[in-house]
Amino acid sequence: MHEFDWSSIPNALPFLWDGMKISLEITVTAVIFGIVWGTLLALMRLSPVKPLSWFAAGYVNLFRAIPLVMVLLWFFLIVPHLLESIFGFPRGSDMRLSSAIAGFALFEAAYYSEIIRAGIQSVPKGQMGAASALGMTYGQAMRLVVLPQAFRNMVPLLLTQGIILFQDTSLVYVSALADFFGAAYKVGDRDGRLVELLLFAGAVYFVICFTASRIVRHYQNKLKVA
Amino acid sequence: MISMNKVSKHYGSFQVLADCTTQVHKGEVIVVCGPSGSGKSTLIKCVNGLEPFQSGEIIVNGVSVGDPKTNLSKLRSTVGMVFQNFELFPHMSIIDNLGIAQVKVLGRTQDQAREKGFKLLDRVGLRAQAEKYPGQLSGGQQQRVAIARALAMDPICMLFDEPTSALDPEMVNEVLDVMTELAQEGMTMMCVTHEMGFAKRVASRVIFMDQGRIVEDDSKDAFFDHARSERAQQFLAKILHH
Amino acid sequence: MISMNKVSKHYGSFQVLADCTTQVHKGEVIVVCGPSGSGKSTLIKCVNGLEPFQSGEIIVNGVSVGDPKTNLSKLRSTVGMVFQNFELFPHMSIIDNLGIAQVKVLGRTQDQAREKGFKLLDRVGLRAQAEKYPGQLSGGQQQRVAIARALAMDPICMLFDEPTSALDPEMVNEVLDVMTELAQEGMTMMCVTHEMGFAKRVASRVIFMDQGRIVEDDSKDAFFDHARSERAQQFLAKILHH
Amino acid sequence: ELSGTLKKIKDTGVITLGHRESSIPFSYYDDKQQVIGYSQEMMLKAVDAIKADLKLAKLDIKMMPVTSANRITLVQNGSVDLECGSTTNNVERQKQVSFSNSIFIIGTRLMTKTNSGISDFPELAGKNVVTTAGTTSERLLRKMNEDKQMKMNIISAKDHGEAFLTLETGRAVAFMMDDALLYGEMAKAKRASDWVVVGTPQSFEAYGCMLRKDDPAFKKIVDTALAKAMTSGEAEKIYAKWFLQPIPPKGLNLNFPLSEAVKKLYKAPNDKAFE
Amino acid sequence: MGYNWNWGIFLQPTATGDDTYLGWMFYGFKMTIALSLSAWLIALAVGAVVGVLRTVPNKWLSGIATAYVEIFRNIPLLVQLFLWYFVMPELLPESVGNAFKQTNPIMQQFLASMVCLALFTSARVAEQVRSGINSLPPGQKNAGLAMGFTLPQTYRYVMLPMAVRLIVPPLTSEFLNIFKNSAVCSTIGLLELAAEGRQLVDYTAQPYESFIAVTLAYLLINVVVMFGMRWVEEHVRVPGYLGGK
Ligand SMILES: Nc1ncnc2c1ncn2[C@@H]1O[C@H](COP(=O)(O)OP(=O)(O)OP(=O)(O)O)[C@@H](O)[C@H]1O
Ligand SMILES: Nc1ncnc2c1ncn2[C@@H]1O[C@H](COP(=O)(O)OP(=O)(O)OP(=O)(O)O)[C@@H](O)[C@H]1O
Ligand SMILES: [Mg+2]
Ligand SMILES: [Mg+2]
Repeated sequence: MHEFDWSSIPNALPFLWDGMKISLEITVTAVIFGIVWGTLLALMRLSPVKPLSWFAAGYVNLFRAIPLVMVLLWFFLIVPHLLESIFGFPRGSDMRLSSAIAGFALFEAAYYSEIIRAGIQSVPKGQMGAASALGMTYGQAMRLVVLPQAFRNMVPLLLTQGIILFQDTSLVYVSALADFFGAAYKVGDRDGRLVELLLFAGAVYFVICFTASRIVRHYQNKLKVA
Repeated sequence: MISMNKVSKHYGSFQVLADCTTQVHKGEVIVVCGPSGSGKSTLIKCVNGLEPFQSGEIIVNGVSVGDPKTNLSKLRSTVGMVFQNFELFPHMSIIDNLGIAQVKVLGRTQDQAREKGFKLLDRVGLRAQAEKYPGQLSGGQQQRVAIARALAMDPICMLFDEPTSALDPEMVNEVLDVMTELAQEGMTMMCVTHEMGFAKRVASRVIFMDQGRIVEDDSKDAFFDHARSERAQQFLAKILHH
Repeated sequence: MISMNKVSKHYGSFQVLADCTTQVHKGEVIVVCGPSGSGKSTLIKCVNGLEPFQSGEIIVNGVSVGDPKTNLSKLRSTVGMVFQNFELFPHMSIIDNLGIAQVKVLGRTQDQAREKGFKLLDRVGLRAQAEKYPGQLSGGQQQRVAIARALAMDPICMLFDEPTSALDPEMVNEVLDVMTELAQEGMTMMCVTHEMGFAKRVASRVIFMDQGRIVEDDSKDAFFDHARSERAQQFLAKILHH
Repeated sequence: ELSGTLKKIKDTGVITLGHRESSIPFSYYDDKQQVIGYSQEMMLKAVDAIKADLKLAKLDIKMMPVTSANRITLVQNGSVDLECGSTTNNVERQKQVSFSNSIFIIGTRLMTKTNSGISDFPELAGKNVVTTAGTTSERLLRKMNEDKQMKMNIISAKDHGEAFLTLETGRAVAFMMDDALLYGEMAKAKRASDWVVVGTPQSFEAYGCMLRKDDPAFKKIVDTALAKAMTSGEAEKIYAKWFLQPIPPKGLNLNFPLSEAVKKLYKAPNDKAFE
Repeated sequence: MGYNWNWGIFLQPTATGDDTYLGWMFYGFKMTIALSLSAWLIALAVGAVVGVLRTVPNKWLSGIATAYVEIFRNIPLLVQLFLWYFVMPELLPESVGNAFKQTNPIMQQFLASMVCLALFTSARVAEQVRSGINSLPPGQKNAGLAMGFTLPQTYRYVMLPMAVRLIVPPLTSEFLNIFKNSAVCSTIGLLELAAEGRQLVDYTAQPYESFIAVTLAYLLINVVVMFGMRWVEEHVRVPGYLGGK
């Protein structure tokens, strides 16, 4: 059996916490941008204007076909360069965090758009009919009647996707960004205590994600009763 | 008030409505019946433009529904509609359900809308439930709220699409009572329903549809006493038998 | 045949059934009615052990349903049950719906099962649909298949839970006709239904439930002519009024 | 006038340096997450020269960790202006980036358990051997396996740390890598005395700093600064600090004497690749 | 943009002389497919069992199944992979761990990756199976029981056949996910598609060509899987149900 030595964890806690902050920062920003952009994509996808719905379908299918690791690599290594050479965008020098956030946000938007589309479609068609019959325009009906219900139905799924996103932030190690997993790995590597740090990281992720999913479940049950 | 002239509609090659022609005058109560899939819902939804149709003409209060230049939202705000599944907005309280379109469509103030809302809830006997949510009411109560919501827009006529068929038998009458009262006050109404008791009580005319066609369009008495078409007679026999 | 003695059931603190006691003798047709949520479905599901109950006793054909030692599957195979939503198995053709339990539960051969199936389909007038799938039939047809499926097990009695309430009005009678015929042939039946016409025609007794209690348990005539409880009178008034 | 990287640095007042996270003792984090190491100090010499040359009062230094897999792209795409870590200067890489004057010469050798009985490459036949993916050692090892039909099972680990873990947990009998880095890994081990570096060097390789191609002005400043450090004896002091004295994180002394090749380099600095 | 495009790189012999770079990519492609398919079969089998157990009335069985799902869902795949590959052999009894560690390293990497992907995915499959079963009309179970089927028979003949049909579309995306997730396995040194792509960058310093090739390869897999699953979907479609013909 392996001899465990947990002694390097206490000293590394501040560094690990920095990593956790990065994980959370990526998660939160990507969730917000992902939902906003995902909603727009979902509306485009459902819109009767064909080019819009084709664009949205193409976007969603493309992003859902590529491994997230590849997307992150594209965004880290290639996209900034393209932006610079095509549009002459000036770049800050440390693109790791911003490229990771951009990559996650655009990638997750594809998934969020599918969730939201399903949410919109799960609202009974009669609701749109009822809103129209009251004289609301399409926009008013969407905004006042359909989307609020779609979001309410979808909150659990949106949050669950957020939890998945939080787990996936561990993949930013490809850009050597020290998110929580990266930080744990680096500490383990430096101190020759990789096994211990990996176990620790696994436990921390489990506690956070499990708690979060319990909260989502609780909310879901409350919703069911209402 | 409502006049339809040779209205036809199809999905692909399937004919849902074929040459439907009829008139509804002010104060009339028209009951529409017929077997499932015969196009009743579609017909009534064409009246306020919820379903587009391919040919023919519908004039509601002087406005042509099929005309692309018509402001459909505006037209619909003057025609009340009640659905089989109530279609209250589940994320809003009852009083907000009554208020939202008054505020956003008619431009009334929040206070005016609430006042009107309370008055109508009083009328359908649900004032006490104003702050509850639709999910907390029984089906019959929800349908009465839905009627109140339509009335809140001060409609010039009302359309009903099987307003009682999703209800438990016990609750059917509380809704029919509200509708009867409305009819007796002179509201122009078009009701899709199988409640022949209601039809006998308040209908001016009965329209019987089959396979997208208006097969009978008779005065109430003529219809019940001696429906001309065989299909309508069969239908009545089945419906009234038990 | 079926005897219930002080059956009680609750979900948490909510009492669904309270001290329900009644008997059903061979050849009797019992109609169970009552307002929504009064426990009718629960009562009838307790009879074949689909719902467990906490106290009291139910004996079906000499076997105690609540006894943990009872082989419930075996018991259920002798009691036919028909549901509000038909509950045909959508992934099997009609004839397979009738055959599967005969083969897997009763151990009949495929051929025997098909033969029996065709005979019963004939009886409910659906022989021509044998190779179709449930989704391709109308509601009334599906419910008739469901009755045939239950009969294929040669049940000693039949339970019905609102067999017509999910049907279009036009189709109600084709199902009631099959049930009436069954009743007249002497099948022991317990039916939850609001079709009072059916009750008047074939019921031996009517049970009225309210809030989990059996409030009335009368002969048909006694019930319709002078129901004792106020609640039952109110209910009847509402149901029969239109 | 100024162009390329120098202009960018002058305009922004910022230079971005690429570094490694655990290439002990060249470029790695200490336990306060500061970048330290031999290459890092050499790089800072170059940065001082740039600052002086551009006559900047203040030059912001941004540090950016790179991995074996992304370092070239990051230099190419402008995310990193200068990378000094443990990057071998070779002909293929020269097609994509430029290399400064070399800063170190290593030989590729083996690390194994003290009691494993392995003393040189031929004894690896039929065994599991680990190396780090994307390094020249990986290529040499694969080629040797192919040419001499040695039937080794070669494990390519993602980074040096993982490679060492593979060795430490007994999945491989030996770890082939640049000798200096092998000593560095030893410095992290639970018990340094369990491990030895053995074997005839399979190649000698020059480490250089990477910068963008076709930027002679920038390269000249870096080259000159590095050459000055090496010829003036400063480099030797830095060497002594990292290879002959105790270093973080565990205060272990690598005891890695100055090789003839490095001595030669210090006398005559150049940017030639071996091979 | 200061980049030397060289698509011919794929046809050049590799630096170690054993193959062309295209050959490497192809090896990685085959590895990705072998890994994903084998993991998928295990995930389906385990996921179906766990998913069914989650819906049974027995508290112990469903509790165990729930715990299984929660553990495998709430730890990132990357972490699980490291745990399987590096940590698991250390926790096993020494003789077993050593036996594993002495096998061919490609085998070790493949086995660890396969087990990891399979179990990670099985938790998701289990959730789909459970939701498929739960989305059946509740009366179906009662109808099965009422005909005298035992509970296992009811699952076997009534609920599972329909539940499986209902979950074909969500399973399609899990199937796609397993291919994409397999890219993570390059981190323990398994030379699958993404790893070969990265190796190509290391050896040739031609990142754009390599990334584009790898991305296209994943798109190809995606398209094939989607068409395959659509075929399956059509062939299990029940007449008259869910808009089927
Ligand atoms: N979107 C659609 N696409 C194709 N066919 C449709 C569509 N909507 C309705 N139909 C068909 O049009 C016909 C008329 O439908 P409609 O809903 O008007 O019937 P109905 O008389 O209201 O029946 P019910 O009593 O069942 O409500 C039906 O046969 C229906 O299948
Ligand atoms: N699983 C459950 N948990 C909690 N309460 C339940 C559950 N199932 C049923 N009930 C409650 O038990 C009561 C009786 O239900 P039951 O379905 O037997 O009524 P019913 O008389 O058949 O009504 P309906 O006419 O609407 O079918 C209802 O109030 C219902 O809300
Ligand atoms: Mg209709
Ligand atoms: Mg019921």
